[in-house]
Amino acid sequence: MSLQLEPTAEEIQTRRLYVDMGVKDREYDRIVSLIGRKPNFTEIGMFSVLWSEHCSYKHSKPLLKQFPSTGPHVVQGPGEGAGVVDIGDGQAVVFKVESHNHPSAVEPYQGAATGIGGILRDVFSMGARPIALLNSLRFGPLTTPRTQYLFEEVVAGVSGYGNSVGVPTVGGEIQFDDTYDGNPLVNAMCIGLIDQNHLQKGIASGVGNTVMYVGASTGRDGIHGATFASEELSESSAEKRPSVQVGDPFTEKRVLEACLEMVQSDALVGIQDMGAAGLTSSAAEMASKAGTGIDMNLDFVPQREAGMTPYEMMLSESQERMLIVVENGREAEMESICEKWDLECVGVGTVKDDQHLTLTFQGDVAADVPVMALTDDAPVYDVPSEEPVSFRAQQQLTWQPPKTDHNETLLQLLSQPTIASKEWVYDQYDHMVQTNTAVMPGSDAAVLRLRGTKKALAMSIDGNSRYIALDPYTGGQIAVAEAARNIICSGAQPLALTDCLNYGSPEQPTIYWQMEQSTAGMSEACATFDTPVVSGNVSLYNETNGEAIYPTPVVGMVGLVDDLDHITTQTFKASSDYIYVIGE
Amino acid sequence: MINVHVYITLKEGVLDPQGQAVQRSLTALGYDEVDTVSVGKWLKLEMSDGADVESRVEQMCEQLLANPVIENYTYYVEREEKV
Amino acid sequence: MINVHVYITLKEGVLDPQGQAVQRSLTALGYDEVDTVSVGKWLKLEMSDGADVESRVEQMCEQLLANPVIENYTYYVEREEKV
Amino acid sequence: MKAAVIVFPGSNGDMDMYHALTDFTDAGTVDFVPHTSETVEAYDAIFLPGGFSYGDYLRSGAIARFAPVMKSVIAEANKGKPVLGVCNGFQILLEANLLPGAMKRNKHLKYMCRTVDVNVENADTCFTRAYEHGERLRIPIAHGEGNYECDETTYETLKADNRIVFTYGSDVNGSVGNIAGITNEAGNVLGMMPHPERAMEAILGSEDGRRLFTNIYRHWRDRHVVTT
Ligand SMILES: Nc1ncnc2c1ncn2[C@@H]1O[C@H](COP(=O)(O)OP(=O)(O)O)[C@@H](O)[C@H]1O
Repeated sequence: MSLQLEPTAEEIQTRRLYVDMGVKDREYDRIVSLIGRKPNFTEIGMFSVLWSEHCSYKHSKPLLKQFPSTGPHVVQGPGEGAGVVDIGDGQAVVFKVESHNHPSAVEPYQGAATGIGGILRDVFSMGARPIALLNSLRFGPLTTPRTQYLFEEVVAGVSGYGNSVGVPTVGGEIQFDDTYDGNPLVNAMCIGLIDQNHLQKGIASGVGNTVMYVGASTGRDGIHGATFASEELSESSAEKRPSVQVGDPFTEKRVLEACLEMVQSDALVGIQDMGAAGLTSSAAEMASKAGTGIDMNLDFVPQREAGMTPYEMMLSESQERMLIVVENGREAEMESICEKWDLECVGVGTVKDDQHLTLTFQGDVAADVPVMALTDDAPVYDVPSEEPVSFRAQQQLTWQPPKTDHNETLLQLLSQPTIASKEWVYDQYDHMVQTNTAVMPGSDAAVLRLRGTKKALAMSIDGNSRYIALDPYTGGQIAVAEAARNIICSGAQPLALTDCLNYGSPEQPTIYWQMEQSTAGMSEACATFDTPVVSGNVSLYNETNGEAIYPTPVVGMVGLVDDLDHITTQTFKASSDYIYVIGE
Repeated sequence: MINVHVYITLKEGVLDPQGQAVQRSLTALGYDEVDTVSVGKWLKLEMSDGADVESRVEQMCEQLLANPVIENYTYYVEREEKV
Repeated sequence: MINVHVYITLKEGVLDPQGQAVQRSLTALGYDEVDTVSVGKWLKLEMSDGADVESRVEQMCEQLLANPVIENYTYYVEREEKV
Repeated sequence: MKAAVIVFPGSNGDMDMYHALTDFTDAGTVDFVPHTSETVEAYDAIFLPGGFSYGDYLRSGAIARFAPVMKSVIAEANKGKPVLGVCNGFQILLEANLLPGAMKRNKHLKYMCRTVDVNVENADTCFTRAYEHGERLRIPIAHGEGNYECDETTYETLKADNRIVFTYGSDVNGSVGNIAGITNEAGNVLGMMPHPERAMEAILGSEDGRRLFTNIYRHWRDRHVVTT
C-alpha cells in the first residue's frame, strides 16, 4: 500500500471515511475546526485513536473525577503509567490494572499475553521493577466448548507471558456467568517496587532533546486496536482478525532490564510505553504533559514489514516498544545500554517548542497537528443517565432461599466453577519466582515480603458484578470493601487501589446510570477506608450484538504489612481451635 | 491407513518471535546465508482412508489443529502409489 | 534466495504427549478415523543459494535445529524450477 | 569461594540464585556473569539459573547452549569444578551435552508451579552430602518442559552409576524414572528441575534447599582452606 492510494482529505470528508475509524460526525467537525483544515488520512487516524474512549475517557472522565485520589502517602495519582504510593524507607509501590477484553475475545492466548505485557510496561516505564501480577477474569458458563477454549487459552496466555518474563502471578479471581458469554473480560494488574529517587515520568521536556525508539520493530499488528477496543463486538469483528498482536515475552524481558538500567541515568528525561495507539499516543501524551512539540522522522522507525505507510506506523500496536526522551548529546549512553540487551535504540525525533506533532516521511510532511488538539481537546461528553425500570422492582423483592438441606446446598455451592478451587489456574502461573511470595495464591490476599526489611505488601483483586447489577451503588461499595477485607485479613493496612471499569455502552442511558451509581459507591467506600484511587483503566462497549455485560468494576488493592509476624493466612490451623464469626 | 501431513505457519505479517530468535542464533553460529526463519508446526495424522479425507482434514484444521485467527495451514495426503 | 524446509519430529519410540493430546481431542470431536498424531516442527529458512546448501543445512540441523537425542529431521530444498 | 551466576538473556532465576548464595552461605564473592563473557576460569563454582533463556524458543536451552560463555563453562566443568544447573540451567546442561538426555513438555502439556516431594537418591555428591540418603525434601518446581527423556541404556547407566541424585515423590511430569536431577559421570555437574534456591526460608514455605548450597561451599572449603 503506498501513500498515493490513501484517500485524500477531501474524500475522507465527502465519503465520511472517519466513521469507520470510530469518529463521529460532530467529532470530525471539531477536528477540522481545531486544526483549521481537513485532516489527511494519517491525521484522522491519529485523532481516531487518541479520541477513542480507551485513550480519551470521553465518556468516563466525569465519573473518574469523583474518586478520591490524593493522600499523604500518594506520590503519583492517576495520569501516569501507574500510581505510586510511599511505603517508607525511601521506597514506593507502583501499580495499575488494565483491561485486554476485546483482544482476548478474538485471540485469547495472545490477547491475554499482550495484556500482561502492556501492564508490565506501564509499571516498569515508571522506573519500577515489577514484583507481582494479578488477574481478574470473566467468562461465560464453562459448559460450552468455546468458553472452555477461551478459559484455557487465556490462562495459558497469562502463564506463558508472565512466567517467561519472570514476574510471579500471585493472585486473581475468576467468575463464570452467562453475561460474559460473548464478552469475556481479561483484566491484569501489575505491582512494582521502586526507590523513589528513580521515579520516571512520561514527559517530553527540554527543547532540543532527542526522542528515541526502543525495543521491537514496528509491524502492521493491531492497527486500529485502540478504537477496536472501544467498539462493540459484532459478527464483523472477525474480519479484523489479522490485526492481532503477538507477544514476545523474551523481548519484553530485555526491554524491562534495559529500561531499569536507563532510569538510573540522569540522561533519561522521559519514558513511556507505546501501548494502545503506539507511537501516536506515546508521542502526543509525552509532548502534551511537557507543553512541547515533537518533530519525528518516520524513516528512522524500525520496521518489520516492507512498505509501511505513516498511517500504519503511527497506529501500529506492535508490542514491546518504548519511547524515551534523552538529553541532547547523551544518546550514546542509552544506545550502549540497549546494545547490551540486543535491542534497537534509534533517534526518531526532537523535542520542539511549537506544541505541534510533526511527522515527516520520505522527505514530505506526513502529518502536522497541534499536540493539545490530539490530547486535551478531545471531547468529553455529558451523557444522559436513566435509572432502569427494573431497578425499583428489584429493590422490592423479598426473596428468601427455600429451606433445604444445608449440606446439600454447601456441596452445590462448592461445585460452582466460580466458587470452586482455582488451583488448576494458579498451578500454571509461576507464583514463586523472585523468591518473595510469603502467601501464595489460595488465600484471601497474596503477600510478598520486602527483602531487607521487616515489611511486606499484601495485594488482592476483587469484584462482584452480580451485586452491582442488582444495586450498583451498594455493589460499588461492596467491591472496595471486599478488597479491603482481603487485605486486612492478611495482616496488612490497606494503602490505595487501582480499578478497572468494565461496562457496556455508555451511550445507553441505563448503562451510564450504572456507571454513575457504582463509581459513586466505590468513591464513598474509598473515602471511608482511606484508600485513594491512584490508577485505573476503563473498558466500555463490552457488548455482543446489543447485549451488555453486567457492570463489572474490578478493584485491585495493595496494603502494607508492618511486620512479617503479622502475616495471617486463611486456612484453619489446628483442630479444636475456636472459630468466631465477626461482623453482622 | 494413510498419512496426512498438515503444515501450519503464522499468517504473513504476524510477528514470529521464535523465527527471529532462531535466525539470530544461526547468524551467531556463522550461518549468515540464512536471511529469515519462520517456525511452524508439522502434524502427521495416521488415519483410515475414505472418500472425504480432504474435507475431513480441512475441518480438523479449521476446528482444532490450526488457529485460523493467526495461522495458515496446508496439508498433503500421502497415499502409497508405488508397490 | 531459496527456501529450505526443515521438518523435525520426535524419534520413533519417544512418547509424544502433544501428539497424544491432539489425537484425543480429535476423537472427542468425532474424528475417530484418526489413529495416531505426531506433532513436529516445520522450519522455513529463506537463504542464499550455493553449492553446499545441503551440507550446510545438515550442519545447522545437527548443531542447533534438532536435538539428536530425541529428534529426527528431514529437509527439502525448494528451488524454483519454472521461470 | 568465588561463585559465578551466569545470566543469559531471558534468565529470570539469577537473582534468586544470587540470594541463595549470598544470604545463606559464606561464599566470598558471587558475581553475575553475562552470557557474552569469554571466561569463567576465575570461579570456583558455576551456577546456571532458571528462566527462559532466549525465550526458550525452538527448544528450552537450545540457543543458550551456544552463548559465548558456554565454551568456558564446559571447559571448567570438564576440569571438575562444581556446576549446578537448575530448571532452565538443567535444560542448558542437557543441550550442551554436559549431561545425558533431553527434556520434553510435561506430560499434561501445562506449566506447573507447586511444591513437591523430592527424594534424595544419592547423598554422596559434592552437592548433597548434607542430606541423608532417602531423605524426602519439599522443593518447588516451576516448569513447562521438565519431562526428562533418555533411552533405556542411558537410564540403566545412570542408575548403575548412582548418577540419579533426585527423584520426584510421584510422577509429576512424566519423567523417565521420575528423575528430577542427575549428575555427570564425574559427579561435579548437577542438573535438577526443582528449585532449591526457592526453598531457602521458612517464610517462603521450605528450607530444604539450603543444605545444597551450604554443602557446595563446604566442599570447596574442605579442599581449599587449610585449617589448623
Ligand atoms: N485468575 C487467577 N489467577 C491467580 N490466582 C487466582 C486466580 N483466580 C483465583 N485465584 C486465587 O485463588 C484463590 C481463591 O480465589 P477465589 O475463588 O476468587 O476466592 P475469593 O472469593 O476468596 O477471592 C485466591 O487466592 C486467588 O488469588
